[in-house]
Amino acid sequence: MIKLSYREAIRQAMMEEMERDPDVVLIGEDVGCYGGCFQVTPGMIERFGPRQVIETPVSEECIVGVAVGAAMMGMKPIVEVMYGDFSTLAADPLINHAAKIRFMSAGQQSVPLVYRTPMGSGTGAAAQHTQSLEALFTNVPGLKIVYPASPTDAKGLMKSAIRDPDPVLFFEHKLYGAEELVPQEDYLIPIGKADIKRQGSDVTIITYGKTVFTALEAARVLENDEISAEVLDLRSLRPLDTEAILASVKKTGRVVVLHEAPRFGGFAGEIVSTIVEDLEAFSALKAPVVRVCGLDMPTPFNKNLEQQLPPSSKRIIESVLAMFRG
Amino acid sequence: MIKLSYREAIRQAMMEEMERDPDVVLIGEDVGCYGGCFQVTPGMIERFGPRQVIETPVSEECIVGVAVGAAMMGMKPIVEVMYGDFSTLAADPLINHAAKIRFMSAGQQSVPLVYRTPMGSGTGAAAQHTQSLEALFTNVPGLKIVYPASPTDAKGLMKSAIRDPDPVLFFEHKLYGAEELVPQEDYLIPIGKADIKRQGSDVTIITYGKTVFTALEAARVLENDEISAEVLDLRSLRPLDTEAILASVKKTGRVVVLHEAPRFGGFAGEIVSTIVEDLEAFSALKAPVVRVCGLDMPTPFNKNLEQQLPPSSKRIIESVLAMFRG
Amino acid sequence: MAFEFSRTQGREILSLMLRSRFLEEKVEALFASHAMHGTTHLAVGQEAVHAGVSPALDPDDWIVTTHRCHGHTLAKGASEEAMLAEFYGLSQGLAQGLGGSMHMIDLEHHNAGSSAVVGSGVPIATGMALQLKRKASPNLVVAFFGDGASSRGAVHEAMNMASVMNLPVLFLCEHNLYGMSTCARDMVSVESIASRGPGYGIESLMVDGNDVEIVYSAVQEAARYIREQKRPYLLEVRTYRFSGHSKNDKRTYRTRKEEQEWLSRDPIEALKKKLISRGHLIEEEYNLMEDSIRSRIDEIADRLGDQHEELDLAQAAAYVYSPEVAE
Amino acid sequence: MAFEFSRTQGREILSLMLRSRFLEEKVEALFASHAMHGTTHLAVGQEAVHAGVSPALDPDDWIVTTHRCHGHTLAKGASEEAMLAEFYGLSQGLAQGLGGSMHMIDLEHHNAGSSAVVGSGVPIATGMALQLKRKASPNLVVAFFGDGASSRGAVHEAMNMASVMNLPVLFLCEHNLYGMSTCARDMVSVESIASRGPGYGIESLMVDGNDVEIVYSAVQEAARYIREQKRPYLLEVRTYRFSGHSKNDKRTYRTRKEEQEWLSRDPIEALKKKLISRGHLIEEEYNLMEDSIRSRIDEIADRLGDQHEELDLAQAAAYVYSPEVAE
Ligand SMILES: Cc1ncc(C[n+]2csc(CCOP(=O)(O)OP(=O)(O)O)c2C)c(N)n1
Ligand SMILES: Cc1ncc(C[n+]2csc(CCOP(=O)(O)OP(=O)(O)O)c2C)c(N)n1
Ligand SMILES: [Mg+2]
Ligand SMILES: [Mg+2]
Repeated sequence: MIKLSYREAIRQAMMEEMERDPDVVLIGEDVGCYGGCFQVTPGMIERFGPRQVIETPVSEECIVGVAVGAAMMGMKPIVEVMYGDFSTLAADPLINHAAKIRFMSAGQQSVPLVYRTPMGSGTGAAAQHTQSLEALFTNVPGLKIVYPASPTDAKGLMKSAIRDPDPVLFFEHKLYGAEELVPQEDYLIPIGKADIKRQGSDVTIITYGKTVFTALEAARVLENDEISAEVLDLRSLRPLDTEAILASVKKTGRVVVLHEAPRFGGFAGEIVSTIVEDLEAFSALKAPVVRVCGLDMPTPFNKNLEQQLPPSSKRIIESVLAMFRG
Repeated sequence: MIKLSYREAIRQAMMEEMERDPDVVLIGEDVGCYGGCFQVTPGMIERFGPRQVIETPVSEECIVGVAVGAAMMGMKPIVEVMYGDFSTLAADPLINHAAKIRFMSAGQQSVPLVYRTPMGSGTGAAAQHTQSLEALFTNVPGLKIVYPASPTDAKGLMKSAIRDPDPVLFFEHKLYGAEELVPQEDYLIPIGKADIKRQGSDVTIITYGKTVFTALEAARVLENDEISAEVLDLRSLRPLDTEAILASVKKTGRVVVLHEAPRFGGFAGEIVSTIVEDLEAFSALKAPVVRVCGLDMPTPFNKNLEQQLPPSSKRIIESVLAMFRG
Repeated sequence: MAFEFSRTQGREILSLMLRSRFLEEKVEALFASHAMHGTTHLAVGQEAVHAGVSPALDPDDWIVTTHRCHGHTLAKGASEEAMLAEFYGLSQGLAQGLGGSMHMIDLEHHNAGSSAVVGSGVPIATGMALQLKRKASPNLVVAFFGDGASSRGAVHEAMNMASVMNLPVLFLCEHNLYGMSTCARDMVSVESIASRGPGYGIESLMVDGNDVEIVYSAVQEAARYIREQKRPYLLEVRTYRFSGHSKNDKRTYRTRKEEQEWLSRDPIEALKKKLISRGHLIEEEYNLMEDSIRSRIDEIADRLGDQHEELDLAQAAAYVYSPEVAE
Repeated sequence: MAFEFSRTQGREILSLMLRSRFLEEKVEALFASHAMHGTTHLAVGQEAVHAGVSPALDPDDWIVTTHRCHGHTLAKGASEEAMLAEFYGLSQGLAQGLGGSMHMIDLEHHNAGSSAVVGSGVPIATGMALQLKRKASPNLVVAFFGDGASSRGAVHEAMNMASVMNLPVLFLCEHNLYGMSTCARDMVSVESIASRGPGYGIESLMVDGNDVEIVYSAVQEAARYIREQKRPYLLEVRTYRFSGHSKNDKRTYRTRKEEQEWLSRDPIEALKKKLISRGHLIEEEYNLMEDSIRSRIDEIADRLGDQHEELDLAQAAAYVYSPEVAE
């Protein structure tokens, strides 16, 4: 084991895979000597040179389109887009092309690309640089979507994403400095498998990305109230680990679904539906499922306001306590 | 009352509003002498001329960006985009700009645009021209979203959308020829109000857009089984008429949520969550809520395959019957 | 001295143009009689582009086409059989019936398929060229796009990127005067799209797209330049679609007079005349050629029209994702 | 004969440039000391563009700026007070603290705000121009964008559209050699972005962006052309940002030597020298000017730094949608 930050874990995964396979190529804006907007890629161009680390103009739509075409020809591109907000610009190549080319060609073509981009607020970067836009893509068949929280998961999922023959969206949170002990050997975290980040028996908090840490914080506090909270980190949004969700719900009978994206129309709806459509899980529910999500508004620049948008451990705790009171 | 097709109702609404206010302007590709891709706009350029009917190059991103800028200056643009699938290209001006400009300017600017585009399959146009992409936008605060099913609703909602000071996405289904008697006088259907298209007492089918007709068909068949189905047409997705949903659910205790978009990650999740989060509605449920949605795959060109994708009345009926057996 | 086809080549190209013309006319009839469903974009009148581009390439060069992809697909090597099966939605079609008229793909002949999102195929072609370059391949990729597509930002992004990255792409602008109902004169801010080349540092040329020998030799030149200079190239070919934009187009946006003028410049007629005047063909041979192509296409269409081999839902669903591979 | 400012004008413009410089230096210090949060993009070194563009316009002409918007916002008329309040996130800021450093808006002075999505402001500016044209307004809209932004497809789409629609837009490319860490030489496929003008049928010009008189007169000319010809115009101004791209940029992508060369062409120093040589200014006056501007900015920053008037959540939430209006 070795201590790695979230950004280092992602970098290491990319570098190991690029070492293993010269067709694994990093493509993006300022990924060279600048080291990427969030400093995930320093040292990579020095190590792999411009054939494997390709800097591009500010052309998000084209960069992703280029990655689609290159992937069809055998490259395994990893595209970095600086902010998840600019996924709006990559929506056409991802949704209308990457997701559909295998299908439209009846399996003759595949698009093994990885689309990396960070989501979320907390940086004071205001409305156009802080969104959690995973719902742009979660309804699109043909895409796989992962969103690791920990360095360990980030490394293992990045390797799986790179080796996956289909397009994988790899969303990152912005706690790039968060550290953890990470296995040193080559390992994969399978796409589509959730992880219980904390065992518990009274309530399940289901989440992914940065709010995994918020959930863990809430769980620690709830312990004082003698409530044992399980934290289920989905890690993958598509495919979703329905089995793990249902198992935990059946065990605890109480559920909080948590994410930073705004509540209305967010991915939480899918998780809630998965639960309540299952007769056994539905019957096991001791209280209505609760969503704790980002507020339904764009991100304000003002720091105090910005901080009130994402779900806090306080809001989680209150929701859980209300279930027990309810 | 006068018999109007869906396309005529939309056209009439636009024309009446353009007559009333010369700042209401239609913008889009081939909306002039060609009459628009789905023949919604014939005659409009002849009537209003090129100052109020503006034909553009094939530049979806820019067209919508232009509409945003024009709207900030007092125009009330109605943008037509030929296929909802190309909303991927309009995602940046809609999500990062139209939806946020009022907020980012602290209310100093507003963006009163209407974005019109048709969604859905059934045309044999294959994977890139048949999607139901409303989930691209339903998680975005700052947007309003409507999706009328009937000519009457289409006309009234179009007028409300045009008069609304905020950006409204107006999704259309492709049964443009479907006719109905429509009031001749000037009337508005408020954004955010659902409509019971059929009263019922045993089960509520909640839907919007083309599948309203599928739901009505299913309801008629269920009558033979002595099951009284209520069909709730949401008409607006954002804001959602939570009150109407909860009232109907409390009355019937059984719910099918229906849409053509693929099930996984679709807007149905929001509706399901709205229901099960409400303690009263949750307690009123006599069976788990069921989603009946499009299959989780891109649209095949082959006609027989294409027809199997959207939810059929048969699938609705089976789901309802299972609830009663269950 | 203007380029001239050899006797054999000229006759082959003429035959290819006729195959494209008659295939599309057949498809038009089958749509009209509802034997086929969906929509279709015919390129009748643009055969000199179809037959002038792919045959001038190395067979291992790639193409990426558009919604108007039939002629290009045929010219790159696909059989009428496989194409018609795709039109019918049959499982022996080019994409087993999943793609249809707008999504013809034929990897065997290095046709990477098309995007029906106007302009979006251009970055994809550019990406293919990037991988070819990385692999030190001598081959190139042709990115077809129309005058309408030239207004899409993605095309600009791709030209800029191909230029700064020195990618082997032939940007082939098939300028047929119209994007759907709108005239390029009103929608494209410059007389010739090729004239944008210098703004990208890309070598460019505009040629008559109704003279197949001119197209063919321009493509050969462009391909040679791309291979030698390891740089992209922008070639604009001027042509005209005799057909409407798609099924049911009444063509109210243009005059019958304009159509007549262009009909008098029919690229097939033009090549036929040249070959006859050169003594490479006689009228009787031409008539035989027409008859045999027509009847072969009729035969295939009739035969396939009676077939019903289609994918079932489970088979189609299996193509959404790659099959699980054991580690 | 080269354009020269009058005595008064020259001193005003110099003062404006100093205000921009010192405001940004103050902001940099406040970020460094964590008195401000978020990120910021300074344009120190580009003051000849700020002061050369908006003052050359009619006050009712509009601007749409970028993530690097401070200088433009000040030059169009906003007060340091309102800007600093926005930097601090206070409710008396230009956008009541909701926008911050990248989203300065000032409708009173016809500054329509900025998009921080690089390039996306350009279509918006184009749309504003469309409505101005419809209203037969004599005014125009300036769409600022950078060398980096020139690679965005949206910019291409907007130039094409503005050209075919004859819209009163001044496309103002503020070319500072770099987009973040990447040099325009490597990312932009042509030496001068203005040279793309002919490809859009748009009149265009490239000028030295470090000489404020040159910028000013070029903008005046461009604006006159736009008003008279009712056509767009593309003006490229060449400059250099002395500052890093944003907070914490170590500028490893360029040499100190290059920076030194550009520092020797400081636009403020240049104007100062000219004014002194013309007898329009003496060194002592200049020093006084510096001092008074610095101390005024310090005073405002100190005062606002102690303030805590901020919107509360409900107030912010009320801006997501328009208030319900009674029918
Ligand atoms: C992005 C996008 N916008 C609009 C359409 C609808 N559409 C299909 S073909 C076409 C015209 C394209 O014109 P051009 O590029 O000149 O090709 P042509 O049809 O003339 O071959 C349009 C607008 C589309 N398919 N994709
Ligand atoms: C669409 C988009 N891509 C990337 C970014 C990140 N980004 C911010 S500024 C910048 C460079 C822009 O360069 P340029 O247009 O030359 O403006 P400058 O910063 O030099 O003023 C980039 C890439 C962004 N904000 N928007
Ligand atoms: Mg065309
Ligand atoms: Mg720059």
